[in-house]
Amino acid sequence: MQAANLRIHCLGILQSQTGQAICEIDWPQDNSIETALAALVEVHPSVANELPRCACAIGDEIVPRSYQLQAGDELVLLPPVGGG
Amino acid sequence: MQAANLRIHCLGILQSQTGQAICEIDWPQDNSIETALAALVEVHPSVANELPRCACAIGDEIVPRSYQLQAGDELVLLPPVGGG
Amino acid sequence: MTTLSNQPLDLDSLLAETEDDSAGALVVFSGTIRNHHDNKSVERLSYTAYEPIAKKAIAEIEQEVKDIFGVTQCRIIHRIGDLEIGDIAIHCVVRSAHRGEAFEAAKYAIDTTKSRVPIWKEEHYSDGTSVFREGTPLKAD
Amino acid sequence: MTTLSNQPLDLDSLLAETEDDSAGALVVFSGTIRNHHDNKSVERLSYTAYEPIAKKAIAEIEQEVKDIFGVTQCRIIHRIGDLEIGDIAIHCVVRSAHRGEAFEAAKYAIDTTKSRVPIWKEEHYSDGTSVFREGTPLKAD
Repeated sequence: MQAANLRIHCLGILQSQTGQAICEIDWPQDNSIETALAALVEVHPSVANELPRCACAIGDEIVPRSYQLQAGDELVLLPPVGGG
Repeated sequence: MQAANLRIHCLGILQSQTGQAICEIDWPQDNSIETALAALVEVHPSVANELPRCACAIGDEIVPRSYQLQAGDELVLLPPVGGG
Repeated sequence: MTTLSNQPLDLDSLLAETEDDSAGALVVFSGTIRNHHDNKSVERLSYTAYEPIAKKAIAEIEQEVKDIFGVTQCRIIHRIGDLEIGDIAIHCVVRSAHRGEAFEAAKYAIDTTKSRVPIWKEEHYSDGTSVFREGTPLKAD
Repeated sequence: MTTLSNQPLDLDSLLAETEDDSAGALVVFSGTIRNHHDNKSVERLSYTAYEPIAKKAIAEIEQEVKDIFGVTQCRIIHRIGDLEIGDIAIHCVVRSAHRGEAFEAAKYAIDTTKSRVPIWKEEHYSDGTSVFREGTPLKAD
């Protein structure tokens, strides 16, 4: 597991802040989303303000930050929404 | 004046109750709408229940029952409305 | 601008008439002929109007809706004549900057049209009977 | 049934999809791109979505609207991609027997779509700047 990278999908304003639709970071040793987000902030400090208001999703499910990442998961970050 | 007839336009349910779109009655001697309506009930008793809830109009104006009929006026009776 | 029509109503032309780049919200209410009323099976409806006052009243309501709710556009058109199930009897179109007042305004437009415009509907049932629907008495001004 | 589209939205097809002889009331809400926001002149908008959840969320809202308000039909479609002034970003269509619940339901449909569907809008202004509009945080279930 630890050898792999974690792909993080940055949507909406996060994409414009990171300049990337997908950021890759080292797979968090404790499989936790919190650790992954901390690592993302180190690479892209600009997202620090937005992250607390973002929801996390895996596939088509929103997951709590306590969710333990599984092999093959890609983390999707959903900033506050506002269509219409 | 008294020689003329008063034309009364019966709309909606009044037309179906009187069987006529326009009823003619003798011009009311006192030029009053109330007198005209009483005369209409004598010819068409079926409208008696509906008349108290009808509005009266002359041309494109709704007029109170106290309105004094003028030469050339045709009285329009508007039962309770409900389009849509 | 047409407020009464004896032809099928066309929503697209009303939308085109009210186009407005400052308005982000559009609310449309349409009344269609439904196949039942009070558990009776409805076959068709006949709408009649006293046109001189009906046209004036609808124009007044359109203006009133704009004045009261501050919406930029309000158009109302009512069909008269014989209508079948599914036919459209009325369109109310409201446009405004924001959606809150657009909903309020459209609701006011249809409520007020039903209670202040001299239009009557006679419902024809499948059993051959027909009834004029109970209405709201008009008030002298 | 289409809930997200990168093509111009077509109200007629949504009206046809929801045809219902038992429904006398139709309420449509449409959101269009307006030419200003907070006194800034808007040139165009880009809408993006996270499609796997956006499609699911819209379908859930449609069902929820029918369950809560007892309306017979609810359809929502949202456009994504680059939109110009006057373009339609969303249609919400509700049909029901009576108009009261149709208005309530349509308002709920648009309010809920704005706050629960992962769609974002970036406003591009005439001065060359652009801003992601402030939104509502999604909650974990």
